[in-house]
Amino acid sequence: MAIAEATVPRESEHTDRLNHTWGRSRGFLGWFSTVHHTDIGIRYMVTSFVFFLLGGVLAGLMRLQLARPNNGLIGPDRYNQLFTVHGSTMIFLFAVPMLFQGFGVYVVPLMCGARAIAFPRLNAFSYYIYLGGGLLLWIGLFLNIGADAGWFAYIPLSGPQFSPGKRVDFWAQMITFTEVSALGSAICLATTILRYRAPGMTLNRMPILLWEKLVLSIMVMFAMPAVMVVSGLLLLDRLIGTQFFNPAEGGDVLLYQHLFWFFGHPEVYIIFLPGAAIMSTIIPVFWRRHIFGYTPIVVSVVATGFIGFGVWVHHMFATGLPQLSESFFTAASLMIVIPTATQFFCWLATMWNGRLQFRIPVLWIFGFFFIFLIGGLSGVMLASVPLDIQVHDTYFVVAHFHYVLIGGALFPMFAGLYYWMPKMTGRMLNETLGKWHFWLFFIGFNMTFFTMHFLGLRGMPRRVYTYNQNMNWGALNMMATLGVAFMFAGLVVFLANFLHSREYGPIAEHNPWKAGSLEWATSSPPPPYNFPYIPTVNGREALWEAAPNQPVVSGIRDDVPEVLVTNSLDADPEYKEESEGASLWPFLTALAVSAAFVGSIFTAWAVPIGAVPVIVCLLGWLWPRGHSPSPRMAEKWSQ
Amino acid sequence: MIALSTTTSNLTLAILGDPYHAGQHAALNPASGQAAHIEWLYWLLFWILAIVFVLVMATLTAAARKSVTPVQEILDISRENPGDEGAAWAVGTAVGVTVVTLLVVLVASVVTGKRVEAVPLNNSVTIQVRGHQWWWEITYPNSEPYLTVTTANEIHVPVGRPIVVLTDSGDVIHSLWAPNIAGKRDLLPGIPTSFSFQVDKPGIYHGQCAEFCGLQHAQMGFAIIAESLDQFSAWYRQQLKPAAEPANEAEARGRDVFLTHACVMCHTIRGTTAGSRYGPDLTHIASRDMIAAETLPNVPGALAGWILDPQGVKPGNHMAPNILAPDDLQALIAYLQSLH
Amino acid sequence: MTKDLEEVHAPGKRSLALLSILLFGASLMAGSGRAQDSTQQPQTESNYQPPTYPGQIEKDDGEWLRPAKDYASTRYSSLDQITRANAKDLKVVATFSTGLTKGEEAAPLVIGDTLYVITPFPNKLYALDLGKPGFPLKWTYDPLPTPASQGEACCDVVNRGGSYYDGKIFYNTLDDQTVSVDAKTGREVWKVRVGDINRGETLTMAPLVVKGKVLVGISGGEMGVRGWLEALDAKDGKLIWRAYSTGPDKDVLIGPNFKPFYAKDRGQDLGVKTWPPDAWRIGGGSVWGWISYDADLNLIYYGTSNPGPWNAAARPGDNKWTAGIFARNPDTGEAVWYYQYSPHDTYDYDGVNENVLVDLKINNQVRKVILHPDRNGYVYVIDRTNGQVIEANPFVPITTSTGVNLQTGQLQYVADKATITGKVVRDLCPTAPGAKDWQPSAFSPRTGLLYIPHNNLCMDKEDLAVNYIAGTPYVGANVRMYNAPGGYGGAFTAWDPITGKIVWNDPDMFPVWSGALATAGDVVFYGTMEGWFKAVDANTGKVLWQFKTGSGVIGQPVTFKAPDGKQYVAVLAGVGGWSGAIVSGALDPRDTSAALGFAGVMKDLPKYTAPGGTLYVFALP
Amino acid sequence: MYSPSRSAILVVVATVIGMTSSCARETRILQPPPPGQATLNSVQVSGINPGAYPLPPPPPPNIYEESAYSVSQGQTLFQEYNCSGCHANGGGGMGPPLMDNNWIYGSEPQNIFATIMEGRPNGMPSFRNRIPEYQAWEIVGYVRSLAGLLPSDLSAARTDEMNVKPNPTPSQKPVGITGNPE
Repeated sequence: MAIAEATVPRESEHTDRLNHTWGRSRGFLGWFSTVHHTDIGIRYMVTSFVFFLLGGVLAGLMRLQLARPNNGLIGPDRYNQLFTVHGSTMIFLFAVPMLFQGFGVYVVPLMCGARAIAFPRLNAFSYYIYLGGGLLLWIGLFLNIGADAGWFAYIPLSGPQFSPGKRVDFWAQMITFTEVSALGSAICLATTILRYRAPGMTLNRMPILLWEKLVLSIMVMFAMPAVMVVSGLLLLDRLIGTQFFNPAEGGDVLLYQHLFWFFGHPEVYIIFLPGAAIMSTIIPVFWRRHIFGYTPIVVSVVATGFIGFGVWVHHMFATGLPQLSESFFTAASLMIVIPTATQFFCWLATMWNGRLQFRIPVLWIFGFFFIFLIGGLSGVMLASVPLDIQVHDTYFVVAHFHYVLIGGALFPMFAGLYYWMPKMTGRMLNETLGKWHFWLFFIGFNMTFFTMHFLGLRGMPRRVYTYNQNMNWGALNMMATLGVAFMFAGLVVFLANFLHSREYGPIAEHNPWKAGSLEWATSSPPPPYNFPYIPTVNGREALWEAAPNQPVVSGIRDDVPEVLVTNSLDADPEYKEESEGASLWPFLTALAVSAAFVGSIFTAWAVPIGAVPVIVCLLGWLWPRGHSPSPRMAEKWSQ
Repeated sequence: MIALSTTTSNLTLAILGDPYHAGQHAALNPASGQAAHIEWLYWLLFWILAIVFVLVMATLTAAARKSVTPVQEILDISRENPGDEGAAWAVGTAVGVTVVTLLVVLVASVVTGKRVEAVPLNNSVTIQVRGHQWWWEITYPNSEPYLTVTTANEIHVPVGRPIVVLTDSGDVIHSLWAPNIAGKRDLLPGIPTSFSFQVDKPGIYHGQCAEFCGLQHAQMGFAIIAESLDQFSAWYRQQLKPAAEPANEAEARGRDVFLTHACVMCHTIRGTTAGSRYGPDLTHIASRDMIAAETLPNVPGALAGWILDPQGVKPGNHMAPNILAPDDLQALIAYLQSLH
Repeated sequence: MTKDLEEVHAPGKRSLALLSILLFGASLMAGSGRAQDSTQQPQTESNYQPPTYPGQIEKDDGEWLRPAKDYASTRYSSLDQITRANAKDLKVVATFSTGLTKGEEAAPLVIGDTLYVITPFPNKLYALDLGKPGFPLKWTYDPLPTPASQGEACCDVVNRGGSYYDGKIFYNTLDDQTVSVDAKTGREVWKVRVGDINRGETLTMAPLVVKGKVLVGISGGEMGVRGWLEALDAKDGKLIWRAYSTGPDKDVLIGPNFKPFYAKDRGQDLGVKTWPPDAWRIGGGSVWGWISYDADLNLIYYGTSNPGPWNAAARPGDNKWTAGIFARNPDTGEAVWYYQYSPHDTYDYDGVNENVLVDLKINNQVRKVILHPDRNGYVYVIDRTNGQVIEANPFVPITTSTGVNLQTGQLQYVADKATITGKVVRDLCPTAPGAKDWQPSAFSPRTGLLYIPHNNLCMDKEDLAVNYIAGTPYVGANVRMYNAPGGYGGAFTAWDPITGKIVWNDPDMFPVWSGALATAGDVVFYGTMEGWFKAVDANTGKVLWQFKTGSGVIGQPVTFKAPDGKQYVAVLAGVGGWSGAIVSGALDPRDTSAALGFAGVMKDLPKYTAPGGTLYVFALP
Repeated sequence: MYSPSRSAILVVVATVIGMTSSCARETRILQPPPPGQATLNSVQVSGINPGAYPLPPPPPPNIYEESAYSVSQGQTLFQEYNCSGCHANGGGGMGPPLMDNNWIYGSEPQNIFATIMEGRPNGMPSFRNRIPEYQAWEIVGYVRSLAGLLPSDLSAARTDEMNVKPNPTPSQKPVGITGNPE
């Protein structure tokens, strides 16, 4: 049977009105006032990708410095800023914004078959706040105010006595920015997933990607407050001399680590789960069958969300905690392997019984399996206390988490980019260049990071700006540095491919991969209203299981931006509500908030004074406006 | 298993063009029971995980080859999914096997943990290590206070005797790590902890700070010098003595230089009026192999370079550059070299 | 008088003492429960009956030859013209300004018709003619000490007075010189340098002349000195013997005759073995306090100061022979017995306070004892023949120790009050200046009471990494002090040495930093840091008369009979010293660690007094 | 539609704004320049100017008091070299307080440098040859920050030691012998 074609928009007065209703105004202001999730989503992706490249440049510089023993290229002061900003950028400015927010904000409403994301203005606000945080950190770096206490900025090194100046304050405030942003997005996504799903998309028909985004959003809501608290307390200690972390006055240096890793470890899964989500989405498409083990996978994802909060102490084994608690956290850390393994097996089973059609994303899927597996297995080693205290804080760990994060997030990200780029740009990417991109990056990556396992076992600690000749680390380091060249070459190829195809690539059909989820049920790129008619769903892969004349929802007004709100369990239509339209207020509010945050680094007065414009902006944002009344209940469905 | 594993590790490293040689500073080259237990655990896990990796990769390749279809236009989706029952069994079994494997790992890990901590503490030697930016203050506390020894960066231990290490930090968090001897232990300000080990093979084992601690984290090294009980006692007795009196003209002048320049503001030489603890205790500096936290050899040339331009060698460290007349410098070095 | 004092005095002394104890208990309920069971409370005594004094008091010719009046250091004068009845009529008869703004801690000396005033740095000696009205100035002697020495004195540049012997006045200058001045002419007889300011050594104590030997002790326990006491020949200042407080036995003059009462003080070279290698060379144990002399036993008694540095982690061990008391033979200097009040002293408790030699009937048996109110909070009653501790009772609230074990003589420290490097340990009572610092107490044989001017403070202390740089302080601690429960900073207390209880207690908002004077008229004199010079009833503590001097009183009051046969009372006013440094040194109390932690609790002192040294002489009209 | 050039503009603008605010505060002078001849007599210690026309005080040569790192180094050295032994944490003790506005020998950096290097007659030791010049300048910076003579963002809000000072120390105007309030 053919993939449902029912809802592809056709030019009509209806679509004209929708265009007029949902379309954004052009020009500079229009750019700042749009709140549409496809725009915001793409902005997240582009911005975070730029940060990814910048962070990569820093990594390259570090590798150059480490290529030879006693290398004098970069001094310790600069080097400390390099790896701190590199780590912070990759975690806070790239991984989460790209995979959780970027893909989430762009894809989720489309997959739900919704016309908009929930709370679109909050969503836009989150983006600008995130941008503000990123600029703060990077302008800081250029002004020699680059954070230099490591991406987890352990106290007391990051405290007022041992980190003079404003460097750490910039870092801590950047945390505040990005966490505010992530929380905002989490609320938007969770609400969208729970209330905006197309009729018929009951919970057990929900695409796994939506499940993962839902779990993610909830994890974000629990994890981020911890790190906001810890960066807040750090700022208070540094700026107004509170004693939270002063060991002399009874403050506790380990409290900081507990709080930080209570966020820090879930963060790892917040970065990995979107990767898994992309896997579960793409594998069925290219193996031309339904995913195997929908339920086990969903259960695993939820389990990961819970267990992820119970393992943070394995980052602190070397602090000398009681053996019993160490064993407990070893057990927990091992337990979290099970759900991940389950997903692996389900994917393998899907492949085993599928019919593979080899396209570029498949390469990245294989790369993901290879690399993430190695990272996961070395992670099992790190869960074991005796091994951990040997390799903790060495290049073995550096190798491990690059295998996990690049394997678990970056490779799926590229798979996802190659997969959704046609939807976003309306053009296909070049497959030959794609292959070059993959192989250069894959080989370079393993050259660089596999050798680091050996360096770690041979006693090379992380965060050293140089090392002595007689340690025999030279050859391995040189090899690692060479690998970086390959990775850069790969990225250059990708950029060329992207920029070229964006203009001259072959036009993409609305559903080039014949995929099953709803984002493919509209044109590429989607119109500002996403769907001329809200689709309905009768299976997990909506388009694969759509009836020949799959009904659509009618009665949604096209003269006001209306969205259909369905209930959380069965996605039965409950009522229609008017979505917030384009507005400049989110941008202005973000500006005001950023000003207050940045100002507070220099004087406590910035908080009360800075609060005034924030309040003004919020008033402008929330000021009630007249709405054209619309019937609360959805009308009958038209066949 | 160990033998086999070592050969393979040699292999892997040979491939990497960096042959594993004896005495290499490495976690997999243990010189103590503790490190040996951990090495055993490492190889156990290494092989288990290697097998897992091979199995998964094999399945993946097989699945890919089995399922690949050269057809150009994209296939449609069939409603029924053949072979899912078998898959269900396979996945179920695989998960089961995973759980069992993890249990094995957990047990092995906990057992090893116990073995690592089970150091007999009778007639042990207690050593207090206090971390500073960026050097190690080493004290051998004693119930008889006049038998207390204080030194820096080079930890002498008797072979075959249990060593109890008390850790503490004077400023930020450091981490004490000599991979051949034992796992690392963080030195936390305000939170004293302790751990123990026992060195079996005599030798000099390099160690390094493993927790980022600021500008000179990279060159905050130390050495564990394991020697026979006699050698150790001899060293200990020597360390108890106050500094040697100058034996000749130059050394006497060197001491005057020391006591009338910035040296006296930071360093202790017992037996003289120099009693500052901001820097390492130099009472027996000549008895150490290295200086500047195991960064430079303890030879006149390096010593001179270090005294004149420490910031050139280790930017940001707390040793101040000194402007000394050449003959003053010569005398000072002569004096320092005489402090055995 | 000011409002605050009214309030402090209002509830009446005994009840207030009780009240303070209750308050303290309450505060401990609020505070850590552990501190509670380990807190020592002074007892009070309701109806006290003065016993008859079994001992002998040196015959009194109305002069004042040495700081403590007599060798037994009683500070008791048998002059009795000023009585409880007429004390209220006391009037100023003469004043004399020293023109200095530093702490005036010295006791004026009176020999014949001359009154001698010894000032803080620059340590001038003034002779006033008691024969003429207004006591005009006879002559001035200026030893010209080097100004640099001011930088080596830990706690203001004070001088605690001199001694008269054989027609000469002997006293010390801050820059380590001992001088002998002809009492008649003011001509310098000899002048010897006994120490080196470049090693942090200074002289602030009042020498005592015993059998033609001038006994001089060094100051600088906060500067890393190695403490000693030495005997100079009164004739020419030649060194006769020097006894160190740390180091090998031969330096400490410990020989075959050394018989300490307690086992913990016996052993070979304990002055070395109770220290880390060579730490004893800079280990403090200075001798800046008082010396007493018992002619019958031919023994001198003196205390040694705190071990250095304050950071105890730098000096594990008992740190012999610091913070204890030595009994020595004045002829040879050899030690006869020693007792350590505060082994491994972590709170700067010293041991230098006065040793009042009295005979007491204890368990129906008269014993030759030493009354010693120590900085660690206990009044020790020690058998001065052999060094046995007979009693040790707390006279202030104590949290750092739970008492003294009379079998072993060991002070029972509280484990969780032990100080730690890099950690603030809270609620340490008494403080570094102690329950009672240098300010000497007086004993009246008529009432049998010991009159103790003292502090009522607690502190938080953090030990710091410490560097010995010769000539600079060697302390290594952050301290902040605050008033102990009761809310007042100090008190003047009458103490029954036999029952070991407080008879009456006269609180003051500041530490009572002046010496005490007891007279046969049953009138007791002392001064407050606010500047009130008081005469109180020896039995009840009732204030009979008080006079507001120009500055806080931290000096030692004396009484004497002038050629005109009248009884006079003289005292030097002039705030300063450790407690008064905030005024004399114009310190900034926003830093509560200023003046080794004293500034914080004294932050109000500048509101009550200004510096300026003046001698006041009072008499009945 | 989306235009990356815009965010590029944002970056540039913000960077320019940032650049205009000098960041000497963040520079960390690890390798000290060779010791200059400290021009000790270049600032007067007396407040009287014959002819009644005071010379303008020379510019402070103290690059170290523009850098938060150097001020914090000065703070460490102030402890380690026992300055705190006499001057406590600025409140004074054996030595005069440094956090108040009373400067006996002048508040100019050169005055304080001279005080450290040459000592003062009434008890201040001379640290010449003992303290390297650049460290003395760092201490000068810290001492001046104690009295609020430096921008507050140069000095740490607290140390990792006992909290003995109200934070932040209120800034003060010096009326020392050199008299001219800054």
